[in-house]
Amino acid sequence: MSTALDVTPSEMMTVTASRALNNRTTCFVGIGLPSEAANLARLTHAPETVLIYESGTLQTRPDVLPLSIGDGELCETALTTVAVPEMFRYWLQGGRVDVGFLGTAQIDKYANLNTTLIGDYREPKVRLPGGGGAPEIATNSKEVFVMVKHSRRTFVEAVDFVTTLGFGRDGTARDNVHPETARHLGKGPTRVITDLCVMRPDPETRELIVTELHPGVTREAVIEATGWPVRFAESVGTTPAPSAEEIEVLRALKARTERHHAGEATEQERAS
Amino acid sequence: MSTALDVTPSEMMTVTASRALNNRTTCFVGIGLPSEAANLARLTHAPETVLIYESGTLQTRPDVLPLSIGDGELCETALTTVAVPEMFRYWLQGGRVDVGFLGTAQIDKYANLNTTLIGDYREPKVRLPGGGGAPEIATNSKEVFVMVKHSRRTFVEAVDFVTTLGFGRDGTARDNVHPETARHLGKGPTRVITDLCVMRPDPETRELIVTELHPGVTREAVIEATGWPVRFAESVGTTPAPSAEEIEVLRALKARTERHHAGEATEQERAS
Amino acid sequence: MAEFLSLQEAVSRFVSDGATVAMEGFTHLIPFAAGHEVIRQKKRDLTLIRMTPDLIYDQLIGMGCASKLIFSWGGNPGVGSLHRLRDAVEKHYPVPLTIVEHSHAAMACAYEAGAAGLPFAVLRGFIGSDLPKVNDQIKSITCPFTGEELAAVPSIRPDVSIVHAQKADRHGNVLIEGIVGVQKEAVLAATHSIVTVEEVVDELGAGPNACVLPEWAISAISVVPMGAAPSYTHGYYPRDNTFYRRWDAIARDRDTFADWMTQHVLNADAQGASQ
Amino acid sequence: MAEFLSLQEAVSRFVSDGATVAMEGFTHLIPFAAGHEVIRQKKRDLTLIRMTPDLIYDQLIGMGCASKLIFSWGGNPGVGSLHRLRDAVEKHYPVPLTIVEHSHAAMACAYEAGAAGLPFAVLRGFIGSDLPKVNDQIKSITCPFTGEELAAVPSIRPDVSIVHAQKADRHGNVLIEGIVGVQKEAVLAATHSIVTVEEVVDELGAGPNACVLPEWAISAISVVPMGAAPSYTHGYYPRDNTFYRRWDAIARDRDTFADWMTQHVLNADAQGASQ
Repeated sequence: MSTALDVTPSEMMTVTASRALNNRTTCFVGIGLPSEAANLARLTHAPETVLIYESGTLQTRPDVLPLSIGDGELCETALTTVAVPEMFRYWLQGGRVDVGFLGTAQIDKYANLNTTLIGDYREPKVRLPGGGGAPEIATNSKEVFVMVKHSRRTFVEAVDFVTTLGFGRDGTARDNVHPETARHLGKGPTRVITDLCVMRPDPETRELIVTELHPGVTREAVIEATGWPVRFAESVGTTPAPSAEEIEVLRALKARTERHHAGEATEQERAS
Repeated sequence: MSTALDVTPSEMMTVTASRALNNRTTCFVGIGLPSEAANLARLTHAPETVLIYESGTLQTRPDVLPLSIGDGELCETALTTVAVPEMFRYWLQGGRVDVGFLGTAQIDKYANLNTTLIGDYREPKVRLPGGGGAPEIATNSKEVFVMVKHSRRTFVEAVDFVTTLGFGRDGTARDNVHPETARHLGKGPTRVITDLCVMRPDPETRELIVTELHPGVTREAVIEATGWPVRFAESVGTTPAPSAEEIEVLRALKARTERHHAGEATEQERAS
Repeated sequence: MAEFLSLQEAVSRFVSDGATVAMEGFTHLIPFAAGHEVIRQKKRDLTLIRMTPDLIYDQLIGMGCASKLIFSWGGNPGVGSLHRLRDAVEKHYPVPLTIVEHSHAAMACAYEAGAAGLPFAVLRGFIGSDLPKVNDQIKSITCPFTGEELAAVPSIRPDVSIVHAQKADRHGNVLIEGIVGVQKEAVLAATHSIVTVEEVVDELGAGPNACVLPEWAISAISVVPMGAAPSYTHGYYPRDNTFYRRWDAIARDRDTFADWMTQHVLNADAQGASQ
Repeated sequence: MAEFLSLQEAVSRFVSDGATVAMEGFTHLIPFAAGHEVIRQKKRDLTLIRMTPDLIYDQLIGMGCASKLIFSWGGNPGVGSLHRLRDAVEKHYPVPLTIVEHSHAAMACAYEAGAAGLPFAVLRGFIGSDLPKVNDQIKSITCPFTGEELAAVPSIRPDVSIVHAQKADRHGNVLIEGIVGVQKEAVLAATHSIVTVEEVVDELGAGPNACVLPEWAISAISVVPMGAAPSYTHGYYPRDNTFYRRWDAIARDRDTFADWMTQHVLNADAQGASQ
């Protein structure tokens, strides 16, 4: 059945990312793609996944995807909403987050993320929004999932700026830290989910290697879209195709979201 | 009129202490005598005095005096109640308190307070409750009022233990501090109100000297009740006698309080 | 992930001999029933942490459960001394008790730092006080920007924190209302946590910014009506001030105390134990 | 002691040229009307502080009010870049803009430390990040108990903080509900504060632990209905997402931006200014 579905690469990515979240995982959700995947997980196989957004909304269950990290929907459907300092101090830094789920503008071989700029810091070619919550999400969550579309512009040999630590410039930045730091520093990015494949860090070198290809995607396509000589795992699997239910739920979620955010601040919304 | 009142020394102390609080003063209130005086102020000349208790109750207006610092009455009549860490961090340490109002077990010539123990720390003769909020109330409030019954056991040359800073062992502890510390460190105890008199620090030496005697109290009585050769200001005033209204309000408050705390947890209270 | 357990089971599973235990509640919501269960299970050599030891720790200390106390104000509020605490400190009865003494501000900050995953707390504290002379856990730290010296204390990170709250929903999310003290911080700072609640409800009915502990931040929940008596639970029952006054005479004498504990705690069951 | 002032009067009295100003609100309750009044009063050389600059700072920066920006995420959420911010950073138009860049965690902790009267904040942050290389305000500090190195940032202590809230009572006590962000911290960390509110009510109707700013912690209150639009006020009006999307085209071009600001801000009065 599911193989007959006409699934876009973007949907494939979202479904694969959503499956990475287990039920009852506490997930600190970045806006955009991670939010889409995390909510799909909650609406399908992982109904008790706990979603946390940096706006302070704890255990939220939005009916539509938020446009921003602080949409009212997130607060209205949350168990409770705490102040932003408490969110970062008690809930993230306090070690309560299982998975930090991030997007990025650039990612390199050692899973370092750049959302700061392209070029030189003082004379940037492109100025990006900056780190936001990511630098500490990536180091205070028990592990990190990264979700990003695959392109040579995005997957670079070395990021222009390490906004957010993956495994450092040489892959060793999470090793040999002070024991107290080690107790809090998570495993880092354990999966990178793209629209072409899934990558995981090599257990030895921490270099990202391809461990699964999405159905129909060739090695060549991944090599072409990756800015370093990408390696493949000894045994590369094929990502399971999305189920009809997953695609249906995802499309309904996106349609609801589209309708919700498209409107002006209508009377109907004011009344709700 | 007021001179005809039969006022006890204890009432004289409370009324005098209450008058030290201005309207719209933000006062961090210690339990016991300070709480009595602060609430009398609020019920008489200073209705907008803001009372803060360390239990986290901000701007509270109890109808009866609390037996403990965390009585339900304090919360029910407060503007809002914050967590205890927030109380100490944002409201006290953040510099929002005009007057810290404290009691003590021992006080010395330089207004240092001891609520820790009599004797030696490791082999105490009498173990007292300890510092509680006082050490930081005394250094983070803009100024401090101390209220305590006058006796030779209480007013000692030098306290056995400086739980809470007045002006230090030699009167200079608040001087010559780091400029940033100076911005936050209050003036310290500016008045000590007892059942016999009012004492204030000498502007030069910071030694506590008697500036006002309560009506009918002799210098000899104060000398007798003070454990160091107490000095008197050049011009010692007489504390104004309580008004009939002050005494009436105070006695009504204490009677209400007595009735409230005397009862078991009665059905009536449960229903209220 | 909160499990609903009997109080007996919760204490048995999470409180070990030698553990560091914080039972918090600032006058309000003091977890007396849980403290009594710890006494009944004859836990020993505990390091007890609590800003205001109160009667609950007087009882635990008097029954010989504790070898160390970390605190900032040890008295019977509005009444007087904690006689069992004093007997342990002054006469080493029934067992010696080491004390580590702070101020409220320092302990509040230390809980806050513990909840925040930090190894220490910074505060503008202890200026001119003798407490740092008798507590080597109070150090100083220099601001890297201004050069100002401030106080530093280690964060509090108990093995288990025990608190009482108004109610839990059926998933185990807990609402605490009124004087919330340091309870949220104590729970989040601890490796394990036990929350006793007055009742379980379908909906917490909490406001958008209420103090709610999610079930995934709690180890065990025990439903113990009157679990905070003789302290109080806002919205449920008032403080039993008369008992607080009566305690002075009960605790003053070793034998009177022992008799009272035998009758009201040791011979009571877990649910009926809160005097 | 809160004074009820017109927005014009409040901004005129508390925002000076060269001042350090924080306008906070995390998506929710962004004080747009107050920002517009600052623009109308042609304040110059401001140091603007805000975790998420958003459209409000794009407008202030584009109108030449700021010479420095302290921030942690500068974008139009869910839409794209802040073009006026980028133009100022990349092309120094209309005036050069220095940026001081943190992470959200660092700024949240820095506000918290400012509210707490501390000169710096400690966090487990910036590990492996290049941000400390480009921001000399990020230092490290060693735990005096464990020897662990942590990050330290200076606390945020603005000359004036400006926030928007749902309502004030007649005394000037303010209730903030929903996504409360760092507003309480921003107000408490600042020397002066301006709070715009949707309305004044007899009773706040707040729960026992609600986020209430007492009037004695606020300098000025201005009643500005719709004062957060096009962001939103929980319980009053939703976010105008369409405007957020439209802003991209308006701000992309210098002239289009200038025209829009002239029409909707400069030529509007204080109350009708929020787009």
